[in-house]
Amino acid sequence: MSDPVNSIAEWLRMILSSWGLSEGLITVILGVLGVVILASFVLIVDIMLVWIERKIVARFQDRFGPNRVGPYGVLQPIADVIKLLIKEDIMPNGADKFIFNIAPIIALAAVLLLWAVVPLAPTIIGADINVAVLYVVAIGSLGTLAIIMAGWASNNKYALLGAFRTVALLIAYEVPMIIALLVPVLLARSMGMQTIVAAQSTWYIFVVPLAAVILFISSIAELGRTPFDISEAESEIVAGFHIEYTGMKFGLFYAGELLHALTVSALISTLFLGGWRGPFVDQVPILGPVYLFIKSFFVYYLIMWIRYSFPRVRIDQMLGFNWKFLTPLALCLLIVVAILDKLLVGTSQAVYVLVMLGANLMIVWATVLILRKYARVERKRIGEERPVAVPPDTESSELVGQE
Amino acid sequence: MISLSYFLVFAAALFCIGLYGVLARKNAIAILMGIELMLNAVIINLLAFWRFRSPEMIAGQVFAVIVFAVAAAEVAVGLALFISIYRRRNTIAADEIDLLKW
Amino acid sequence: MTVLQVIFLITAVVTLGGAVLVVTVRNLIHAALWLILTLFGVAVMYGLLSATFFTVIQVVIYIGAIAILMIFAIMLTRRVKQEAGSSVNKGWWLAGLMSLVLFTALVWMFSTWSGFQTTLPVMPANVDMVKVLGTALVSPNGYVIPFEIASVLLLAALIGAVVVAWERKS
Amino acid sequence: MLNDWIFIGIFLLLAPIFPALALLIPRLIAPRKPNPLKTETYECGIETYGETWVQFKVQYYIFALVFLIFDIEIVFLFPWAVAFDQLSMFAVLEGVLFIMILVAGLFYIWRKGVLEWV
Repeated sequence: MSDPVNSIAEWLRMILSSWGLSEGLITVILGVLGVVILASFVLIVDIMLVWIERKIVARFQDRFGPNRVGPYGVLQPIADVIKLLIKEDIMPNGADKFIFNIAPIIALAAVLLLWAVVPLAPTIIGADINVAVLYVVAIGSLGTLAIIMAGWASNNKYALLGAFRTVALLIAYEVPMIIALLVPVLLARSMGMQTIVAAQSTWYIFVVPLAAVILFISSIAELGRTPFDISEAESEIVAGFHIEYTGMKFGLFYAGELLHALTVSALISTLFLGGWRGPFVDQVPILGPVYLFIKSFFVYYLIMWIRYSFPRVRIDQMLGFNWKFLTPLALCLLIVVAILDKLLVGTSQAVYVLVMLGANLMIVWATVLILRKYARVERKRIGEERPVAVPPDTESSELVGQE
Repeated sequence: MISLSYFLVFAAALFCIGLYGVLARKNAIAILMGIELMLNAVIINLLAFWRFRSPEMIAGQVFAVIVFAVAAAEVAVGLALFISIYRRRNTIAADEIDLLKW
Repeated sequence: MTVLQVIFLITAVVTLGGAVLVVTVRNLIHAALWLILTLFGVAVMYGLLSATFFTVIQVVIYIGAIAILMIFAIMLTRRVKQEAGSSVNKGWWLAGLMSLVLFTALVWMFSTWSGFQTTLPVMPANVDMVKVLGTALVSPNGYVIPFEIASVLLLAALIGAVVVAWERKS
Repeated sequence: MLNDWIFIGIFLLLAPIFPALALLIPRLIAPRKPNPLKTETYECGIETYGETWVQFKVQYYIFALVFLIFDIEIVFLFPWAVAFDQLSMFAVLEGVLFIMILVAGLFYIWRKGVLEWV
C-alpha cells in the first residue's frame, strides 16, 4: 500500500524528525500542510467549476457559453475572479458590519470543511473520524447559520425574507436527508467514511436505490438549486439573502454554492456509488481520486440537468412535498431496511442484495400507487370552481373587508 | 496534565453565568438562553465524571443523551409559550407578564 | 503546561467570554450569535473529554436546531421600543452577587472533595463508544426504558408546542 | 484517531483564512468611495420605507420546531444504526417503535393542518 501522498508525508516526517522536532509538532506541521494543499486543490477545482457550469448551461440552452477568453473560454473564470477582486465593495446603510463581513467567510469555509472527511483513495483521507456522517450534517448547519447572518446583517427586508425562506427550506429538507444518511450507516454499521466505502462490495445504490434518490432530492434542496431555488427567486424576492452583497463577498457566496454542489456530489458518490472504488485501485491507489471525481462529476451533471430542465416550485408545494411525502417515505424505508437487514442475517450476498432491491422497488411501486390516487383527488380539487378575486368596486366586498 | 478540577470549575463558571442570565434578564428568550448555558454546564459535568471516574461504563453518556433530548423539548415548548404570550399580551418581558400578580 | 492545557484554557476563556456576552449584550440577535460561539466552545470541551460523538451532536442540535429556533422566536417577538429600555431588571446586582456566591461555594465544595484532582484515566482501547452507546440504549437490560420515554417526551413536546404556538383560524 | 481530530481542528482554524484572504485583496486594491445614495438599501427601485423588521409568520417557527424534534431523533438513531450488528431482533423493533412514536406526532400535526403553508 504505497501512494504518493503518504510516501511524501512519511518522507517529510523523517526530514522533520531529523531536525529534532517533537512528534506532536510534526503532526501539526504536516496537518497544516495537508489542509493547505487540500483546500487549495478544492478551491482551484471550484474556480474551474465556474467554467464547466457555464459551458454546460449554455449547451442546455442551445448557446455557446463563454468562448472569448482563452481556448473555449477556459480562462473566463480567471477573468471573473480578477473582475470581482477589483470591484468596489458596498456596505448598505445600517448594516451590522462585523456579521455582514463574516457571513460569506463562514459560507465558503463551511463547504471547504466538508472535504476533510471525503475519502479520496484507500489511504488518502483528510480525517477518518468515526462520526464522519454526523460531521457532514454538523458542518451543514454552519452553512445555515451563514445564511441567517447574511440576511440579518444586510438591513434589507428582502434579504431577511429570503434568508428566512432559505432557512425554512434548509432545515425542512435536512430531515429526510438525515434519515437517508442513516440507511448507509445502518448497512455499513459505521459512520466512518472509509468503512462505508470499504463495505460497498456492492454499491449501495444497487442495494437501497430509494435512499440514494431521497438523499439526492434533499441535497438539491439543500443546495438551493432549481426546482428548489425559492431562496433566490428573482421574481419574488429580488435575490434573496445575498441581495446586498457585491464584489468578492458575493463571489464567495457564489463560489460556495458551486463548490457545495460538487461536494454534495462527492458525498453521494462516497455513500452510494462506492467512492474511490474501481478497477485496479488496490494496486494503484492514486486511481482512487480519479474514480471519485468521475463519479462526482456524473452526479454533478445530473444536478445541473435537473436545474436547467425544471421550473421553480412554490414554497407551499415545496414544504408540503418535504413533510408529507419525502419524510414519511424516508422513515418507511428506514424501518423496512432495518427489519429486513436483521431478517437476512446469514444469507448470501446475492440474496441479500436482491431482497433489498426488491423491497425498495416495492416501496416505490406502492408510493406511485398512492401518488396516483392523490393526484386524481388533487386534480378534481383544483378543477373545481373556486371564488376568484373581484375588483373592489361593489359595496359587498368592502363590507367583507371590514369584518 | 488536565485533571477533573479543570472541567468542574469551568462547568461551575458556565452554570453561574447562566444563572445570572436567568435571574437578571428581562426578556424571556434571554432567560431561556441562560437556561441553555446551565444545561450545557450540566452535560459537561456528566461527561467529565464519566470520563474521569468510570470511562468503562456508558451510563454517563446515556445520561447526557437524555439531557440533550430534554433540553430540546424544553426549548421547543418554552419558545412556543413565549410566542403565544407575545400574541396575547404583545410583550415577552418577564416583569410585564404579571397576570397572576393581581 | 502541556499542549492540552493550553487548548483547554483558550477554549475556556473564549467560551466563558461568550457566555458573559450572552447574558449582558442588549441586542438579542447578537446574544444568540454569542450563544452559538459559547455552544461551539462547549462542543470543543466535549472533544477534550474524548466524547467526540457529543461534539458533533452539540453542533447539529444546539447550533443547527436550537439556536436557529431561538433566532426565529426572537424575530417573531421583537418590538423595537423594547430595545430602548434596560435589558436587565432592577435586581440585577443581587443576581450577580448570588451567582458569584454560588460559584465560590461550588469551587470551595469541590476543593474539599478527594476526587477533585483525579487525572485522566486511559480510555479502554479499541472501543467504539458510539457502538457501546447504541447497544446500551436499546438492550433490554440497558437503558431501553429511558430511550422509549425520550421518544414519548419528544412526541409530547412536539404536540404541546404546536398546540400552544399554533394560531387558530377564527 | 487523535491525529484525525487534530487535522479537523487545524482545518477549522485554517478554513476561514482562505475566504478571508480573498476578501483582503479587494480591500487593498479595490476603490472605496461610499456615498449615501450608493449605500442605500436596494428595494426594487423604491426608497426603503419603515423598519426592516417586518413581522414574520408563525409558520416559520412551527417548521423549525418540527425540525428540532426530528433532529433529536438522530442522537438516538445513529448509535442504534452503528450498533446494528450487536442488536437482537427485539432491540431493532425497539428502534422501530421509537420511529413510530415520532411518526405518530408527524401524522397528528398533519391532521391538525399545521403543515399547510397558508
